[in-house]
Amino acid sequence: MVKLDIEGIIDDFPTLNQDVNGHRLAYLDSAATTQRPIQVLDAMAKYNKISNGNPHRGAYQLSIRATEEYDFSRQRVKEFINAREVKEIIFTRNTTESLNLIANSYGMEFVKEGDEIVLSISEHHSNILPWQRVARQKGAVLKYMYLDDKGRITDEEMDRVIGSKTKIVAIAHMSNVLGTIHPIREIVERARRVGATVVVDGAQAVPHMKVDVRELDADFYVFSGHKMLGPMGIGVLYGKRKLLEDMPPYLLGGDMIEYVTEQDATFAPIPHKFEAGTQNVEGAVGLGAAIEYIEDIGLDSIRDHEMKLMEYTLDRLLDIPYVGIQGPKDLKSKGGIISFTIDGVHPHDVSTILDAYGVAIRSGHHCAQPLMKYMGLPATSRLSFYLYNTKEDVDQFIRAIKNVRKWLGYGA
Amino acid sequence: MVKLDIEGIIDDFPTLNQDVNGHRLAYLDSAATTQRPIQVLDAMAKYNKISNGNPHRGAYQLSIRATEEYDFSRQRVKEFINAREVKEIIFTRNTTESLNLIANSYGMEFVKEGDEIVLSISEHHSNILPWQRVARQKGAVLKYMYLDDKGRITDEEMDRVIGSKTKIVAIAHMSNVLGTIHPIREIVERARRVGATVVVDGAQAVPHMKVDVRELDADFYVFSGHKMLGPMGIGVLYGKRKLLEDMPPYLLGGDMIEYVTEQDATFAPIPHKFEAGTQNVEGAVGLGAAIEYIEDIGLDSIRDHEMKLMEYTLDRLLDIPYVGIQGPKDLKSKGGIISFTIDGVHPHDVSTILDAYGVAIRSGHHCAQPLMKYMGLPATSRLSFYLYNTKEDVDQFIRAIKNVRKWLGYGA
Amino acid sequence: MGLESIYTQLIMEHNRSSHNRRALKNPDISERGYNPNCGDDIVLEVEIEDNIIKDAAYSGVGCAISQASTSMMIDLVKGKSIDEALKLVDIFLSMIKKDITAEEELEVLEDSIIFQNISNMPARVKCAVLAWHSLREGLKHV
Amino acid sequence: MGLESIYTQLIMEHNRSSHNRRALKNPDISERGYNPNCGDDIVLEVEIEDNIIKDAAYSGVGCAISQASTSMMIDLVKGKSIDEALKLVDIFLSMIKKDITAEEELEVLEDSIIFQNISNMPARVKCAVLAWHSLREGLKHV
Ligand SMILES: Cc1ncc(COP(=O)(O)O)c(C=O)c1O
Ligand SMILES: Cc1ncc(COP(=O)(O)O)c(C=O)c1O
Repeated sequence: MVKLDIEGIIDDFPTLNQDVNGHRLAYLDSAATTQRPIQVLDAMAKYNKISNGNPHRGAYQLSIRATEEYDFSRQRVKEFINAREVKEIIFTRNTTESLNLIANSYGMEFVKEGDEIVLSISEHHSNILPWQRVARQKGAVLKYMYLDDKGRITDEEMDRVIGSKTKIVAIAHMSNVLGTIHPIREIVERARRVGATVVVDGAQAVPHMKVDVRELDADFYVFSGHKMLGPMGIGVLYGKRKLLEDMPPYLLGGDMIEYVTEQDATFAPIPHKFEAGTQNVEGAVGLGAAIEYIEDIGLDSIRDHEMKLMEYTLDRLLDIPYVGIQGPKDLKSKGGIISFTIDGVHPHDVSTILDAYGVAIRSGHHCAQPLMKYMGLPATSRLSFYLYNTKEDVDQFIRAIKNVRKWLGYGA
Repeated sequence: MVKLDIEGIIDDFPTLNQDVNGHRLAYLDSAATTQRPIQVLDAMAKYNKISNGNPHRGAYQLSIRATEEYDFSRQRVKEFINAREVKEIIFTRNTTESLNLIANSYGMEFVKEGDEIVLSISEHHSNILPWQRVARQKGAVLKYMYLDDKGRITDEEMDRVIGSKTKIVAIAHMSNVLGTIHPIREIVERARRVGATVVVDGAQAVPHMKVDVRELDADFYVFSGHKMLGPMGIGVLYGKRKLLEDMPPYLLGGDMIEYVTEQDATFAPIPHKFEAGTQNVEGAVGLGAAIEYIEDIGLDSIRDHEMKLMEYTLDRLLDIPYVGIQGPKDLKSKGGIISFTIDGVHPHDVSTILDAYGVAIRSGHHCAQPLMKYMGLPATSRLSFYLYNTKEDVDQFIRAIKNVRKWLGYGA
Repeated sequence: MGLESIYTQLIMEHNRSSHNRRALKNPDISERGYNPNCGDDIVLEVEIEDNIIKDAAYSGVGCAISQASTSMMIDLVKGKSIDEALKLVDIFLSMIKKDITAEEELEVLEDSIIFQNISNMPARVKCAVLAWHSLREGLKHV
Repeated sequence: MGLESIYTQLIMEHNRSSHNRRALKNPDISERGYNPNCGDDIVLEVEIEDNIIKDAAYSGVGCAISQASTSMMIDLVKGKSIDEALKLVDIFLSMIKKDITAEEELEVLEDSIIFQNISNMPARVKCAVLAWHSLREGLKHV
C-alpha cells in the first residue's frame, strides 16, 4: 500500500479550507469532534446513491448491497482493533451509548451488593454516570483512582484501589482533558488477579494510536466514529464474545429477535442481539471509509505527526509566563491534547477571543467535572490535534494566545 | 410556496434511477426504508463541508453553526408535527430507540404491579418487546387488542381491553404489515377516561399523512428519519413536556448533565436531559432537509398520489385468482401498504423471483410475529409505496407477479 | 445468478415432493431449525440405530429452497453412520462457503451439489443451510 | 461582531471590580446560578427591606461577561423595589432576545444596555443572562 503523505492532506478536508472571522481557520478541537475528509463523504454519498436499503431483511439487490456494506464495515472495524471475531463488534450510536449499554446489560446483571466499581478521577461523564446508576441500584461502591501531580495513575494508586472486591474497572485509554495515556495493560493485570472486568473508553485513543484489543486484553473497548474522521451517529462496542453472549440485550425490537410471542421473546445471537431497529448503514459505511483513510496514512505516522506538533507547541507555550499547563508534559505518556489556563482570564473568554482570531479550541469542564474539582479549577481551555493540523495552526494559536490578556485590560 | 410537482420527482432520487438484474428498478419497499433525494444528500454534504462541529460545547464558529443547524432541525420537526414547544422534541437514533426510551424511562418509573399495558396485536416488535420487559419487571399485565376480519380495531375491542387498570396504551398509527390506520383519537379518548398514557408509534404514518400531535392528543409520538427520506441513525421522540420533565433520563453522560460529583449527578432540562453524548447533527440536518422536501410536495399530495397507486394496484391484484390480500381493502382506512400471499409459493420465493425482475418488495414476518401468528401465516409478501413510485412500477410489479408461479412449476 | 440456476426442475421436485415430509414414530432426535429473518421453521426428526441414521423426516414451513435442501439432505444421509452424516454436513457447508470447490470432493453430496452457487444469492444462503445446521445440532446431542 | 463590542472598557472594569463581589451578612435571598456548559457558577445574595432591595452582592467564578453582567445588574437594582427589579429583568431578557430593540425602552437598563448585541455571540448569551435569571428565581421565593 502506498501511504498517503501526511503533508498536504488538509486539502482532503473541506471544512478546514475556509476562513472564519476574517482569518484562516485553525481547528484545534479534534478531541471534541473531527472533520471528515472527502473520501469519507464520498463513500457515504455513494452508498446513498447506489446501495441504500434496509439491511438483513430484504431479498432484493439494494437490501443485499446494504447488508454487504454493513458487514464489510464490521469486518473492517474488527481488523482495525484486532478483535478475534466479527461478532465481537457491535455498532452503537457513540461512545456514550456503548458505555451505557455495558453498564446496563453487563453491570446491572453482574454487579452485586458490596461489589466495587473502580473509575479514574479523570473519566468523562459518559464513563461516570452510567456507573453511578449501577452502583446506586445494586448497592455497589464507586471508587476512584486519583492522579499524581503529573496527571498519571501510579502503580501504588492502582494497588490501593483495585482489590478483592473490585468487580469492574472502567477507565479511559486516553484522558480527553489531560491527554494522559492510562496504563491499561497494568490495570488489566491487576483486574485479572481479582477477577474484575475491564471496560476501556477508547474515544480519544483509537483515532490517534494503534489499539490492539487482544494485546490489551480489555474485556470491553468502546469508541466513536465522529472522533476519528467518521460521521456522527455511529460508534463501536467491542466485547469479548463470552461476555457479550452472557449479557441480556439492551435495546429491544426490530431485528434482534428470534421468536416473539405475545408475552415473550428469544433473541438473535451476537452481534445482532445488541443492534435493535434499523441499523445506521451509512454511518457504518462512513466509519469504514474513515478507517481506510487512517490506515492509508498509518497510525504510526499520525502519532508521530501529532507528537512533533506537541513538542513544537509546548516549547512555545511553556515560554509564556502567564500560561499554566495541566497534566503530563512528558510526550511519551500522552496524546495530542493540552489543557491550559491563562492567569486572570476565564477559559471561556479565552475561547471567544481565540475564535476572533480564527482559532477553534474548547473551554469548560470537558465533561469531566470531578476532574476539574480534583484539580481545583472551574474550567480549562483545551487544544487538541489531529493528522490535519500543521505548524501554521500552532503559530496562529500562539499569536492569538499572546493577544488574549490585552482584551481583558492587562498589559500583556 | 411553489409546490414541487410530484410527477417527475423520481429524478431527485439517484438510487431509483438504476437498473438491477437487467431491469429498471421498481422500489416497492419504502415501509422498510426510503430512498434519499439529492436535496437531502446535498444538505448533509453541505453541513459536512462547512459547518461541522460538536454542538453545545464550543464558543467558536463551527461549533456555533453546528448548534444552530441542530436547533433549527428541532424547530422544523416541532412545526412539522405541530408540537407545542421545541423542548418536546427529542432526537433519538430511530423509532426503536424512542420506544425503548419511553418504556424504560416512563414505563419502568410509573407502571406498577397489576397495571395493564395495552398493545394491538399488529404491533412491530419494537413496540412489543420493550413493554414485555416492563411488564415482566413490574409485574404488570400485557394485553392485546385484536383485529377484526378487515384488519381493524373495532370500538368494541377497544372497550373490551382498555379499562380502569390500563396504565399505558402503545399502538402504531399505521400498521407496517397491513397498512391499517388505527383510530388514535378514539383510543386516546378511552385512555383519557381511565387515566392511561398513550404512546403512538408513528414510523409508518408520519412520512405519509399529516400528523398533528396536538390534535391527536397523544402523550408520546415517535418516528424514524430513514422512513421519510431522511438518513439512517436519526429518529424522533415527541412527548408532552410535563411527562418528559417527570421522567428520569435514559442514556447518561456527556451533555445531559448539570452538576456531576464523584458519587452523584443532576441533569439538564429537557430536551437535553435525553440526549446524552455527541448528538448526530448531520442526521438532524438530513431529517430537516427531508421535512422541507416533504413539505414542498405537500403531505396531501403525497397521500393522494399513494392512494391513486393503491387503487390502480388493488384493481389489478384482486383480479389474479391465486393472490390473497391481507388486511383492509378500504383505502380510507389504510396507507400505501399491501400484504399479500401467492397460493403455493412461499413469500420468500416471491421476493427472490420479483428481484430477478427488478422489483424490490419484502417478505417475511415484517417484525410482527404475533400478528403473523394471529393471522395464521408464517410470512407474507409486502409492497409499499412512497411519493416517488409510479404506475410503471406497479405495471412492472404485476407483470412479475404473474411470472412467479411459473418458476415453481405451476401452470400459471 | 439467474433464477434458472436456483429454481431448477430438481429443486422444484423436492420442494413439492412429500416423501420426506412426515412425522416419525419414535425419533431419537427432534431438532427445530428456524430462520428468524424469513420465517423458515422446520422440525427435523431422525431415528438412529446402532449409530446409523435409520430414518429421517421433516415438518414445518419454509421456502422452496429450504424445503428442497431439507428433502435432499434427508435422502442423502439416510442409511449413513452418524460420522459419515456429520462429514457430509461439513462438506455441504464448506461448499456453500466456497471453501471446497473441487467437483471430485463435492460428488459425495449427490443432488445437493445443486446448491453450490447459492452464495451468489446471499439472502437465500440461510434457507439452503437451515436443515444441515439442524442435523448437526441434533447429532451432537445423541 | 468584533471583540471590541464585547470586551469593552466598561465590561472589563466591572469584570475586575470587586465592589459587588462580597458576602452579605443576612441575605434574604441566596440563589445559585450555574451554566453547566461553561462552568460559570455564581451565588447571588440579596437583602430586602420593605419590599426594597437594600443590598446585593455576588460570589463565585465566571467569565468576564457573566461577572460584568452580574455586577452591572447589582448596581442597577439596588434601591429598587422588587416589582421594579423584576420589570428590569424582563426588559433585559427581552433585549437579549431582541424582543425589545427601541433605545427609549432600553434606557432604564443603564450600563447593562451594553449587552444588547450579545445575541450575535450565541455561545455567550447564557453568560450574560445568568445573574438576571438568578435574580428572578430568587425574587420569586421571597
Ligand atoms: C410501525 C413500525 N414501528 C417501528 C419500526 C422500527 O423502526 P426503526 O427500525 O427505524 O427503529 C418500524 C420499521 O421498521 C415500523 O414500521
Ligand atoms: C474520553 C471520552 N469518553 C467519552 C466521550 C463521549 O463520546 P460521544 O460524545 O461520542 O459519546 C468523549 C468525547 O466526548 C471522550 O473524550
